[in-house]
Amino acid sequence: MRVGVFICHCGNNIAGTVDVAKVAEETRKIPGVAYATTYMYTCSEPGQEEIKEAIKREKLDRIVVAACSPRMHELTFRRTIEKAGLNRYFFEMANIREHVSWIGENRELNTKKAIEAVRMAVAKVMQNKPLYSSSFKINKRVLVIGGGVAGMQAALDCADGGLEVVLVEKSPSVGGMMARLDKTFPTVDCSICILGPKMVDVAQHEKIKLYAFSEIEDIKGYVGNYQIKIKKKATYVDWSKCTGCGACMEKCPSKNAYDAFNFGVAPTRAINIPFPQAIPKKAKIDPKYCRQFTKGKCGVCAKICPTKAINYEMVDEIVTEEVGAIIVATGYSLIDMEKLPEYGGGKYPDVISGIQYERLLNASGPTAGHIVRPSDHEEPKTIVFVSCAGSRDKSIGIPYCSNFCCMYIAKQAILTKDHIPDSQSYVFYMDIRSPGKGYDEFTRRAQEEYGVHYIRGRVSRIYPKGKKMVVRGADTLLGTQVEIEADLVVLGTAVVANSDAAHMAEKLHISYDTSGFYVESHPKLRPVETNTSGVFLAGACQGPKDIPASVGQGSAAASKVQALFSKDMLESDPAIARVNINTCVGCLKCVSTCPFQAIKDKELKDGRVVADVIETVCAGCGVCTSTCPCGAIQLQHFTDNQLLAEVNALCQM
Amino acid sequence: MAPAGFLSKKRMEDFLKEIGKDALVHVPVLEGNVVVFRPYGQNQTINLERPANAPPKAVIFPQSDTFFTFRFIKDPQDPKKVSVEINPPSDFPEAIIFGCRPCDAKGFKIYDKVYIEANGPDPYYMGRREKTTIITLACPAPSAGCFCTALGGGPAEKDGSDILMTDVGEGFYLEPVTEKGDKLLKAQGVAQLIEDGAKYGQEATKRQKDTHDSVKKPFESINYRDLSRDLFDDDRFWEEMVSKCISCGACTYLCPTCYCFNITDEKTLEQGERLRSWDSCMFKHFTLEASGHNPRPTKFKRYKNRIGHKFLWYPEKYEEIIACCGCGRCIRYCPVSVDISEIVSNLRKTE
Amino acid sequence: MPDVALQQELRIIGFLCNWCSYGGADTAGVSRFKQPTDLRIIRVPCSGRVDPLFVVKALLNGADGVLVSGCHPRDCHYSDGNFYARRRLEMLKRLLPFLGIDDRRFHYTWVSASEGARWQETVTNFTKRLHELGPLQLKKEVSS
Amino acid sequence: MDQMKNPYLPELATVVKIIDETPNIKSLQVVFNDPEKMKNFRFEPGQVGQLSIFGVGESTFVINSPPTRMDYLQFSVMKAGEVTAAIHELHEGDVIGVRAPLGNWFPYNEMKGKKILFIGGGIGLAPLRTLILYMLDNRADYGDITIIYGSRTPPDLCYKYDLEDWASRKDVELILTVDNEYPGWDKRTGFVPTVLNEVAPSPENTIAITCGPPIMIKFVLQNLAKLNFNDDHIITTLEARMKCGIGICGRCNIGTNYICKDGPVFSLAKLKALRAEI
Amino acid sequence: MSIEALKETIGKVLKDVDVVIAYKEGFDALHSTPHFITSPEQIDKMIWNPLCVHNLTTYLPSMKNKKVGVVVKGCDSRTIIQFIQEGLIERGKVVVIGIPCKGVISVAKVLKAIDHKPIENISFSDNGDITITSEGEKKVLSLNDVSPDKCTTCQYPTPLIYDHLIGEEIKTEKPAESVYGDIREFEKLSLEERLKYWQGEFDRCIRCYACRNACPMCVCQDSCIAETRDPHWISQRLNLTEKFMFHMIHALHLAGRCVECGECERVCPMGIPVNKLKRKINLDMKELFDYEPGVKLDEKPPMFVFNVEEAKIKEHKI
Repeated sequence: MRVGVFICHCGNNIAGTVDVAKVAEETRKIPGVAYATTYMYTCSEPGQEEIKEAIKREKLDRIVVAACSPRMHELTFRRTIEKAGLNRYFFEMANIREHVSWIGENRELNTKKAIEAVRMAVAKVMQNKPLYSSSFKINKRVLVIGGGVAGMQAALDCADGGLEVVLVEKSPSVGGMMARLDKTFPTVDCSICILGPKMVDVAQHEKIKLYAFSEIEDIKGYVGNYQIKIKKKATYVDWSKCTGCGACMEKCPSKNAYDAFNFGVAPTRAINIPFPQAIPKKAKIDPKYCRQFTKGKCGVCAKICPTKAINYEMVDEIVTEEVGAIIVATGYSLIDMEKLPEYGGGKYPDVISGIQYERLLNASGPTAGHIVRPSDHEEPKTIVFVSCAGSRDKSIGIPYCSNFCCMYIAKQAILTKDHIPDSQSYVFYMDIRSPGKGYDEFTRRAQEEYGVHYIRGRVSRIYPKGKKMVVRGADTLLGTQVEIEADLVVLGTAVVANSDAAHMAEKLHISYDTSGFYVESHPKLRPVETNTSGVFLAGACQGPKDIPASVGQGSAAASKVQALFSKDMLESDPAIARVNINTCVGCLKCVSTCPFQAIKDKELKDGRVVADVIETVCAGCGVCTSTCPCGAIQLQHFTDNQLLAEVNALCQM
Repeated sequence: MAPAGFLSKKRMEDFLKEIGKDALVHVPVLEGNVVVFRPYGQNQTINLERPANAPPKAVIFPQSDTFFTFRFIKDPQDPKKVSVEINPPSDFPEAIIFGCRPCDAKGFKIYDKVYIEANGPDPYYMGRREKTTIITLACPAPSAGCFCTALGGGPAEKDGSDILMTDVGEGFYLEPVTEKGDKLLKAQGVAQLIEDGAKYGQEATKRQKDTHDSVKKPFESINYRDLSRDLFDDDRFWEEMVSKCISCGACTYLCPTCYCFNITDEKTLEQGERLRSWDSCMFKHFTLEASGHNPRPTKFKRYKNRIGHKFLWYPEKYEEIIACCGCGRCIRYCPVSVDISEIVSNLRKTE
Repeated sequence: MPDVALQQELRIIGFLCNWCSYGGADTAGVSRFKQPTDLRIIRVPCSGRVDPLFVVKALLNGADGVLVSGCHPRDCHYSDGNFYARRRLEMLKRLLPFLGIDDRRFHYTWVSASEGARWQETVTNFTKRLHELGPLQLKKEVSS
Repeated sequence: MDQMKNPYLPELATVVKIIDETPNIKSLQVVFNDPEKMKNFRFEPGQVGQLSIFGVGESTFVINSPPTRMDYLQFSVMKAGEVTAAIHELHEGDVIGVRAPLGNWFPYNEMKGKKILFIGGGIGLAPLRTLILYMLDNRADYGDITIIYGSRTPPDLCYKYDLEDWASRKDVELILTVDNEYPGWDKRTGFVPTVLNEVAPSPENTIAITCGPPIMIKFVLQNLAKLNFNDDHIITTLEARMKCGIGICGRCNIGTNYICKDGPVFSLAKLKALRAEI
Repeated sequence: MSIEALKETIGKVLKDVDVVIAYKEGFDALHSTPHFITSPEQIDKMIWNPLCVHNLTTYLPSMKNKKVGVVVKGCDSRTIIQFIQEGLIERGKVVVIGIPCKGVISVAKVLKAIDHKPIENISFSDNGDITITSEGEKKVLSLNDVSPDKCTTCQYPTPLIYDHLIGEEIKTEKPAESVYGDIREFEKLSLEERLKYWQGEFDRCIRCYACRNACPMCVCQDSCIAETRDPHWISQRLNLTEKFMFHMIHALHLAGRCVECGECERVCPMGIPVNKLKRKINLDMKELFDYEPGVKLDEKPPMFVFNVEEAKIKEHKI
């Protein structure tokens, strides 16, 4: 065995606090290390060339690079040695930058630590076995979860590229948050007017299969071959018959149903079509309010329905779809206003959220575009907008900025002036965040052209006074307390992850941050990938985003899927569990602990039962290996012997 | 050879201290409920009442023994060139086994044939054997499962011992058996502790005989030719005899005559050693080949080999000596009480 | 941070899951969060890969302390691996003192890839604790 | 301790050449580091050696170069377990340990004047090779030499350099076979025992020597019996897990005989007397 | 119970199975030995008395290709339940003949009580007296005094699972808290004392693997990592480190699975308290997960399952 070791200076990053020459010198003393050298930037093109040269010149058969984190460059160097004819798994990295040079100040101790890190890597690499990927067919269908603007964009881009798309939307219509908006900033064009055609495209695209009012029940499989269980929730209306005529909605006697689409700004009927432009435009019954369900009798809609589409007996249905990649575009939610008691959120009807106000502004909304106070339906004249309602507030666990509130508040203030010319809007803000194209100009217009009064400062309290709401806050620019008696208060409520985001992440095997937003592979360089291959992110499920960013990510995720699907076969990661059938005793404890159901029992010719790994399902966690008492199932590249070699390299010195 | 001597029990500790001056003395010590051989030292309860749970064979044939250590030597000019330096042990310590039983001592005689006589001396075995003196205690009483007399031995068998002690009440009657034993008794410091044994001879003989007569005999005597080869090669016989065997190595590891071993290497990055360690023919992997093939895949085949080895092949090769000393440990300590004497008894030709 | 550099370094072995804790240690590095130098890190895919026997092996063979760190519960890259790890390692933690090994020499915890500061704190405190306990020397005692 | 008499101490030797025989078989040519040892080394065809990879362990291989060619000792190693895998990682110039010669050998003197039939399969040609080369180096002493050799596929044939030579010689009849049709293969196909039947050599004044996988040996022995070969005239070599190599450690015995010491060469008559399960 | 009833049941069961495993007399008066009954004429040789110490279920996993009847005591029956929890036997292929048990003897304790003298005869009376004839003299012992520890705190004298129950059910009178009394007592020692204790005990180990092979729950048997090179957890060196490591492997692989039949400890020829570590883990399993091996059919061993929220596991702070 001839191990070659390359110790990287990383400019001054490593060499600054580690004596790399000493590391090379000590490493060279290890039997089995045939070659050890240092290099300024090993990851550079000439650095990689040097490795390739040395492999040939010194007849090296194992390579160790001591440099940065393997999470950074392991793949780079694996490719390098593969080009030089070695199996890519004959490689180990010793992390002497992030784990040594950057965190320790004592050069001597750092050098010692680096020497030992290399020693461990050498010990491990000597145990490494060549591993070979096997390839498997890709199912070139894609699942898009979420029919908001990001999801729709992703679905359309994929479909236009010729891929079959399964689009799953949990609410009865696609459109998401954008469908609820009146206008968009900074252009102030009609939101549904630009979204509507996309929604229609989604509905009509021959490559897109839409499951509205459906949820992801279960995800099994792996990149290239997922089995998705989708729950089609009962609508109690046979959508194959429903024409969306709306007759049922008109006649429905239950008139106090909660209107989720309008965020409860006004009630709706127990049977309803969420909004006029809904796609699909189909009715559904809310059994919580429907008298047929609550009282056991009514049946008005069934009688009235011209196509006899009503079916009170309908139950949830599970369907299975098979896809090769998943785009997650599950969007966001808004903080529950009750969590903002100082603003009277949820307590005073005339303190509403921005999205509710959006519905009031909207011509197809419950007030037909007339701005009225929820309490008495009078037109407000003094309107106060409060930005950062919840956002940037560590005390309630939302340390981040919700990204687009400043902009929509400016927009809403402008629209308010359009709707009610004699009104006066005030905006309490902490900073105005308007870094997008044309954004800052827009906020200035609100102030300069529309006379919106911007007050820099936090609102400390909102309380009722007669018919008015008193907004008390600080004006930090003037250094004074301000109190405004408002007719209506609009809160720029914080964007939060969906309440089921964590649950969804667990189904997808992707990570989420402390706020529940999904974690991308790399914050700069891999913004729409996740650490689970085959699963991509688009839109606000990854973090608060405005429309153009969400659309951009939808397209980006789609292009990632296209790239993934450009090949017919995918290479599997060979660093998966493997069973030694000679020593497996068939106790099948691994089967019970495998988080991926990737292990089955198999009967051999001689009648013995052993464990059998489904290569493509195994994700390589190694739980089986630490479960197996007889060491028969070994996670390749992290076998007991490989880890023991590292332990021994440290303990046997 | 010096005449028999007498060691008073009161002087036993002095005796052990004296002989321990030049050698490591291994004595049977009571620990909890078991008797084990330990180097003689402080705070020990020496127990001579019953045979030790494990025989003292590890004194001469350690359970793991270093054949040699090795070190990789790198060529300072060319790091690709690595040579190896091999270092076998240069010497073995003087040792004395005190208070083992005649069957234990006889075990070494069975070893000697293989490890010294037949194959050229095994340097590790012989190195220790030559430097070990065996002071045996004639069995004061048989233990459960003992059957030494059926195999031609006996609780006062001298063959294998250097000195035979017989408990005669207030002390031990000491008979030198070999030159080595004789020398030990004549050594100045020791000789001072030994009295004339003449007057205890009769008592010793009586006690020896009493014990001899009380040892159970599952069969009168045995010769390897007496065993039925047909039965031996009949799978059903083994199935009936050893279905209950759980394939552990207690019988072989406690056996004074079992001598099979394994050789394994251990190393760190820089150095290592080649070890000899006890192995057991009862283990499946004993004969398991790298290819997965195993000539003795079942416990029946393995047990058959064990009996074959002790009662057929060893005697066929070595002067008809049965490679079993009848100490009974494999019976006594078998987790499921497999009885080797019963099996051999059943294997005898019925005429 | 205590100046442990003044003392003889101890042998501390850390098993870190690739996705969270190894990343957390990287993050600490990227952030230049200074740490004592005693720890040596072994990268494993998941804390669920860590057989408690590795900990025992390390302690018996000369390690003065062992640290295992994985993703926070519910946040496992492999969804359930750390749930198994938690049970196994808790079992081990309770067993060690029964054998006469101070369980403070073994610590398991959860550090995510973003928690560089938490990692720094973990390493610093664990190293400090071990320096208070001193060398274990089980190997010497046990192999005598 | 006197090292000369210690049978467990390996002699250091250097790998001078490595030949890739088949995808999973390599041959090593080794030379003792001590030139005196090399000069004085004697062995008989069929004897084996234990190769040591220090820190990994030892494994037994037949010396498949003949005693008539003493520039090096050649061993062929199929990758199966830990030691063989380590041997496959060796480079030319690496130092290993050798304990040799061990075991018995082919009774080549008693074969003089007789016709010799070699029947080999796969790496089983290794022990036959040493005897074949020995006989070719003493060609006048022996009658007709026939070699039936087969493997799974053509790439699995060992010693292609020898096969080429033997095929070109007039004083050797070489019959090659592979299990199934294979692109570019124009010689026989079929299993070795079947080919043996097809060739149907006469038992007259002939010694048959066979080595190969156990299943092949089993059927070759059956077929030789059908061809009326006498058990005394059938010779095979056996394999087993070996450790000590000197008949002590207890694992490779067939009754009283230890394959490492009393073998590996056995006549069929002897094996039957030992009640070996073949 | 009457031996005749047992024999009659075994006779019936034998018609249905390939073999019934029971007990017969062993090589001396103090030992019984497992009796593999394959034909009716072998039934007569069988015995039932407090010498029947073995946990016969240990053979079951290796006899999967046969239908087997097996005689079990209360303690042994837990093994059957544990086998079923872990899917190691097919219930349909095992016929369990349960016997309520008032306790068995510990050979080691009896020998100690009679000073390791040879035994000629032993007899048992219903009141728990044992009469031993040794060197011509009779000595009467009480079963309670010479029972293994597991009997003195036995919670399950009546088998928890059986197809046939021979004799009347017995209810335990022993307090549940007593089961781990010795473990709690041991935990009062200092760390140093504990380490010294284990060093002393493990030092006697000869790695014969009797404990492992007698253990019904040691599923690996011939594949045990104590002997393999891949994985290479321990060497064949016979030093204390390796002995210690072997016993840790044994204990950790039995974590939450040990049914406390005590076979490991009974069979150890060197008198090592092998069961103690596993019982300590069991105590923890009980505290952490309210789990007791081999008691309920519908449970799963705690190391192979988890709760997302573990009520009893608190995060450790440094």
